[in-house]
Amino acid sequence: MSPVPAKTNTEDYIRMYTQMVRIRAFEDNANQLYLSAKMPGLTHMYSGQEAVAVGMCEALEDSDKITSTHRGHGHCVAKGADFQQMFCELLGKEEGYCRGKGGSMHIADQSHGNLGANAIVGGSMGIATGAALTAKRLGKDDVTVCFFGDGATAQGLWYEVMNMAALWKLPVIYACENNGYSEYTKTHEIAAGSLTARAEAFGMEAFNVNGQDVLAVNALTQKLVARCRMGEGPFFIELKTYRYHGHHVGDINREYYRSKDEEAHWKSEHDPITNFGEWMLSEGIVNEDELGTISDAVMADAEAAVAYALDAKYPNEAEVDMHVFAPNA
Amino acid sequence: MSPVPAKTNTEDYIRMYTQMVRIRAFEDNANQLYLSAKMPGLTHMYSGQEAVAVGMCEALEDSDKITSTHRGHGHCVAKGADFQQMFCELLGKEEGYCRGKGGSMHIADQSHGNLGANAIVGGSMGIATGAALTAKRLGKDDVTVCFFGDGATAQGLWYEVMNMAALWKLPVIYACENNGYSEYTKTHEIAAGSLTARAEAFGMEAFNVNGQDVLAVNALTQKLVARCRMGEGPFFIELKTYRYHGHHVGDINREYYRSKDEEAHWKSEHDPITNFGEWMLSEGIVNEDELGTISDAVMADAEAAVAYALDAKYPNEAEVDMHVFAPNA
Amino acid sequence: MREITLSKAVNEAIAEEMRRDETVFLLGEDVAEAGTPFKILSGLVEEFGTERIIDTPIAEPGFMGIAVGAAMTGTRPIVDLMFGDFLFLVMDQLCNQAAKTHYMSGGKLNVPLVLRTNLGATRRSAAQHSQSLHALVAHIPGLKVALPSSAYEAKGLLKSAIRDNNPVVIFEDKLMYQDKAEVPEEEYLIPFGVANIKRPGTDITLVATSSMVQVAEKAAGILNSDGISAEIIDPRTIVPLDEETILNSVRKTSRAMVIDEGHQSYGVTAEIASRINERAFYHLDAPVIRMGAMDVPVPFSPALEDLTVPTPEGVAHNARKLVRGELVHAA
Amino acid sequence: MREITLSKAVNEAIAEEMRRDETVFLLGEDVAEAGTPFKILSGLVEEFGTERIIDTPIAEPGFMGIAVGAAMTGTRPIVDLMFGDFLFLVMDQLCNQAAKTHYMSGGKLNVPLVLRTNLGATRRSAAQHSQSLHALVAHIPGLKVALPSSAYEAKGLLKSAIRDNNPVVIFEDKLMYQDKAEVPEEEYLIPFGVANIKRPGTDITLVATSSMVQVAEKAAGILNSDGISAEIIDPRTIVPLDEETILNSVRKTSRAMVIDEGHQSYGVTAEIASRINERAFYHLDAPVIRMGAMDVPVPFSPALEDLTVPTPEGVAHNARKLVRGELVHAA
Ligand SMILES: Cc1ncc(C[n+]2csc(CCOP(=O)(O)OP(=O)(O)O)c2C)c(N)n1
Ligand SMILES: Cc1ncc(C[n+]2csc(CCOP(=O)(O)OP(=O)(O)O)c2C)c(N)n1
Ligand SMILES: [Mg+2]
Ligand SMILES: [Mg+2]
Repeated sequence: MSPVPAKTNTEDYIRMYTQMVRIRAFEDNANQLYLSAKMPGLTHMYSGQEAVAVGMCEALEDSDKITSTHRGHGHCVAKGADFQQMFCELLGKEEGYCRGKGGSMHIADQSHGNLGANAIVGGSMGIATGAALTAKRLGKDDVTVCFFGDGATAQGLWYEVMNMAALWKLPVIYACENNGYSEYTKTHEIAAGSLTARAEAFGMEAFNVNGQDVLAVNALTQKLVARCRMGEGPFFIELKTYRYHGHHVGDINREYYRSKDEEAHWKSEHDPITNFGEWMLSEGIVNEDELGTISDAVMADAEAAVAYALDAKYPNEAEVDMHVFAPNA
Repeated sequence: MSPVPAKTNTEDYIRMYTQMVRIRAFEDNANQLYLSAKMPGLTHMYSGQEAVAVGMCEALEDSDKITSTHRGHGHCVAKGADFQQMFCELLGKEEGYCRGKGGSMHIADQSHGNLGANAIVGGSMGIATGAALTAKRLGKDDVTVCFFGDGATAQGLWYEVMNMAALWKLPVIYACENNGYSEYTKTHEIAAGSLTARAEAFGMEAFNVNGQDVLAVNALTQKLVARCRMGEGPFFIELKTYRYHGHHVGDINREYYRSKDEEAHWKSEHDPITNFGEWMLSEGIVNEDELGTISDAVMADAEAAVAYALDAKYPNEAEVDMHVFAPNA
Repeated sequence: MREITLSKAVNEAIAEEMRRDETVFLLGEDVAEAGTPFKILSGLVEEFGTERIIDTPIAEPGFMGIAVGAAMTGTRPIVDLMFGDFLFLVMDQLCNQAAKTHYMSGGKLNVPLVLRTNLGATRRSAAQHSQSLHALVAHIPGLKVALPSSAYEAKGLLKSAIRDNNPVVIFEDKLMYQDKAEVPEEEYLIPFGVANIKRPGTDITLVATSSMVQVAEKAAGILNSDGISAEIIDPRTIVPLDEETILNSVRKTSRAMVIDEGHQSYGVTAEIASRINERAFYHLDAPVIRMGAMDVPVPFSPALEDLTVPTPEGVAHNARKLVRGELVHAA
Repeated sequence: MREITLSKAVNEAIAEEMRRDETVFLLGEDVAEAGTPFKILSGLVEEFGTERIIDTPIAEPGFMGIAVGAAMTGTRPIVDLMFGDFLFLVMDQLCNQAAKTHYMSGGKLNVPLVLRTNLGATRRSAAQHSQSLHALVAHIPGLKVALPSSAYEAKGLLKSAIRDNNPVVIFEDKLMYQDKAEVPEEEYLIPFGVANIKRPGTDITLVATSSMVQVAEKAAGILNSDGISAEIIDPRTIVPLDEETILNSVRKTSRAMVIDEGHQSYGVTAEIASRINERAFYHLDAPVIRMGAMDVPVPFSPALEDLTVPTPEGVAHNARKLVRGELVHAA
């Protein structure tokens, strides 16, 4: 693993570990809900990419903002959301973060600064940049992290907002989770040249980091967040990572675009949770029992939340035309 | 001036010179039509940028394609259009290139491969790239030149199509005429970083050339066109140039964004026609009389075309709902 | 006759036209090996190769623009837009460029392209993957708009669209991809601007588009058991719109409803209802009633989503009122 | 009362709201020193500085998206979109994001932004700078749509728009920027959803929007000399739409026309006509007649362009027929 970061202590490590385990557990449960036909629609699993969301969000305060994607559960958990409201949302229940109106692809948690998942690939790049503009204009300290995938880099919107962010020195970090695929297509088939060079061409500093190494991600993000707060933003980070599941839960037979060997290799060699756990063990930060306790607690938490959400009530029919317009004072 | 290009002979020089003079004459007449309230609407003058359109289009065949912009008269003339149909179009007359339906901002001349001016800044970047895709798919030799301004580089569409052009190795040359301004704003205020770097980030070769030097423009374009025909495209060229008039004919009081000194400097030091004429004189390619004859002939041609267009008839009222849909065989 | 799915019908239409005309090609996201997320295009890349079945990056405005340029220069692109909701991303290239080029060039440039996309809610896909946005493109002169209501129409209309010399937007109902219908083995085309009398009847005219044709058919079944005979007209293309077939029906039945899955306000139902009112006013015994989707973003929760689209029961309910001379809307 | 131009009214509305509320700011192309190509915003950057009057690059989707994010996080952006035709470029950010965020978040996130743009042909600006595209945004739930018909409305509606907690699209008629009207010195707001009875009358109701209010007024003048008394209703906002004022008028006059500068087909006239037909059918003596712009891309040539939009004479002609009980459209 990478050198010890600035914000260094056992509590932080354990929290990062726990948050990664929480994401994995959330996704495993969501997948089960899908497989058992208890979840409406489809969903996109974040499993495998946990170190990205956690490494970055742990470098943020609650008042900092993030924007997320269709593959957004990880960002949501990492930014502080609780399981119960998340599962309720995934099941379309009234107690969900969005009263069941958004679902997996629109989950938002403004109480922790998560401005929402987005079902338009690249659709939140403007939103993130606008949030950063608010911070600058109102003289706030907030930094915004804009998460998106390698596939999203093909959207022209990114270049438009990078240009403005660079011209206006906005406190925004564009974080490209390069998991090697957009849907069923490999990145190199849809991305010419270099992603970091694209950001650099706008006069932005750009970084590459191993997205499976939570400490490396966290260290870099801490540095860049601090620099953003000093007015040195924007920045771009490309994080190399991997998604374990199919593009969405229904993408089962995928050998035509991705080999089982490749998947097995990433899981056995580059799992962000296993590797970080082993590092903590080897550094004597935790012992096996403690790791087991964390996992058990998280699993129990997830199961309880799922059970709660399954029993929770759907929104009232009268809600259907509520919230089209916000009331005026 | 730059070293003598591959396609080198007196005839070529004289044609390039003549074409530049023709553009200048066209614009001077169009401006007069506006000032004397004989032209409907507004128009954007190309004067000052002649070496770009001529240098590039002289490296193309009739079957090669171009796409143009709101500032499109220069491209249209350079690609081979005649004055009469152009002036008729500017005046909304039936004999115009588009039967008066397009006007200055939509003038097209498909007989010479001009796919049209465009009133959406950046709007033709996809069209140019698609024309190049046709050439590649149908195994044709054609190259497409996509003209646009520095301001247009802010449009996300460009990055989307550069990416595809680079991935698919399309025979297209993106030609950015950097005249220092988009409307009333200086380029550095709206463009972060470097334009050539933006193209290079997509794995494309990018070039800078003096857009006031017709021979330099022509030499580079010839080289790149030849390479495109061999499947080595796409390419990007940034051409530094200057527009003499306001953003459009009505933009008269413009000292708040651009000084008279600056304008005078470009006109006296960097005029593409004067400088090329002087070079031809100094090289003994032409004499003063010959240059005068060229100018006189062009002026006469322009005046005759204007007179013709002023007298020409408007389209019939029945045309108003013709050409909404193309007929099916 | 053999029955095939709508998905297969689309696949056949494209394959036949690509065999027939070398200049036809298709581009979009994950259309080649993956054959689209809906697996509609499976097998095409094997037959036609990656030069004609082209996987694009996720850049809808970009590949839409490329299609416009390709169409202007002698080829016939079919653009695959994965969800109808992404129309918002391609509107400039579609509406400012493709739709206007023929007119702006005084008839000299053509843009023969097809934009294939979809519509339809109740798939639990939430507000950005469930819209039925055909009204937007129908409002723009220069675009033709086709709304197939079954596999049969999907094939016949798509083949006509590919041969049309203009930009055509064709919306498939994504809920119908696995629905089967009788589709002849022999080649056939369905011309644009010719409505289909899906079911003859005498008491009320139900003009229904796309997904709503099935809803209207179910409603007609319900009404039938009430002794009410409903005639169902499927316009098949809303631009051009076959007014005559609709008006002839209304002149006969004296009552009409228009049912469409787009949002009701400022949508397709308004135009069709207005044309009926304008041209058959004195034949009408009651106001023309419109049923579109609710004017709300499509909610994710199944408990809410199903409330937003017209149902057979709802259609039958209003039709019954109309026929009985009761007001549907408070006057 | 003093008279000021529509341009000045817009300028005042923005200045007043920016003084009142620190969170209001404006962004767009050439809005600062240049004050827009129409010179509408002159003076604002001098008062409020470049931090609040922000010049953007030519990147409409980008700055629209930035405005959405800025609105979600506690500020009130006014987006200046130079021409209404560029709406096609911002549709995704406007319709998939801004319009749906409040609903999709279950009411937790707000997007209080104003998109200021324009409409109107006959400026010899051709097909990409002359469109009136308000029908498109009116079709999307979550967006409010205002259509000021004079300097008075422009100021009052814009001020309401800026204070509204939702995304509002306001279309100014670009032909009207130099037109003067009485505008009070004192502050006033015009609420949304309240139509204005621009001219009372008894024989026929002319519902006219934006640029067409002046056309309707001239038509009413012509009709007056024929002894026909026309009532003109200006809805002022089409979302929300003040149905009651329109219906009350129609119930009184028994005849109605709807006039709007958007393309007629699948446009605004269809919705308003449909609502009248649905709710006032039994009061109508004749079909509701619609007059929109022709369904053609706007031609450049003056000889053609002027034919594409409704004129006072055309409106008067149809109104006369209606009142006399003659058919406007062949039946
Ligand atoms: C504008 C738009 N185009 C296409 C899609 C369909 N789609 C959903 S996810 C996806 C792939 C995204 O790839 P990437 O950005 O790499 O994210 P990942 O799924 O790998 O996390 C596509 C094409 C969409 N939702 N939005
Ligand atoms: C999409 C779009 N946005 C804005 C405009 C208004 N506009 C017309 S020309 C122009 C400036 C273009 O600058 P540049 O690309 O540098 O070309 P130049 O005028 O310098 O030739 C602008 C903003 C437009 N026509 N289209
Ligand atoms: Mg990816
Ligand atoms: Mg420029």
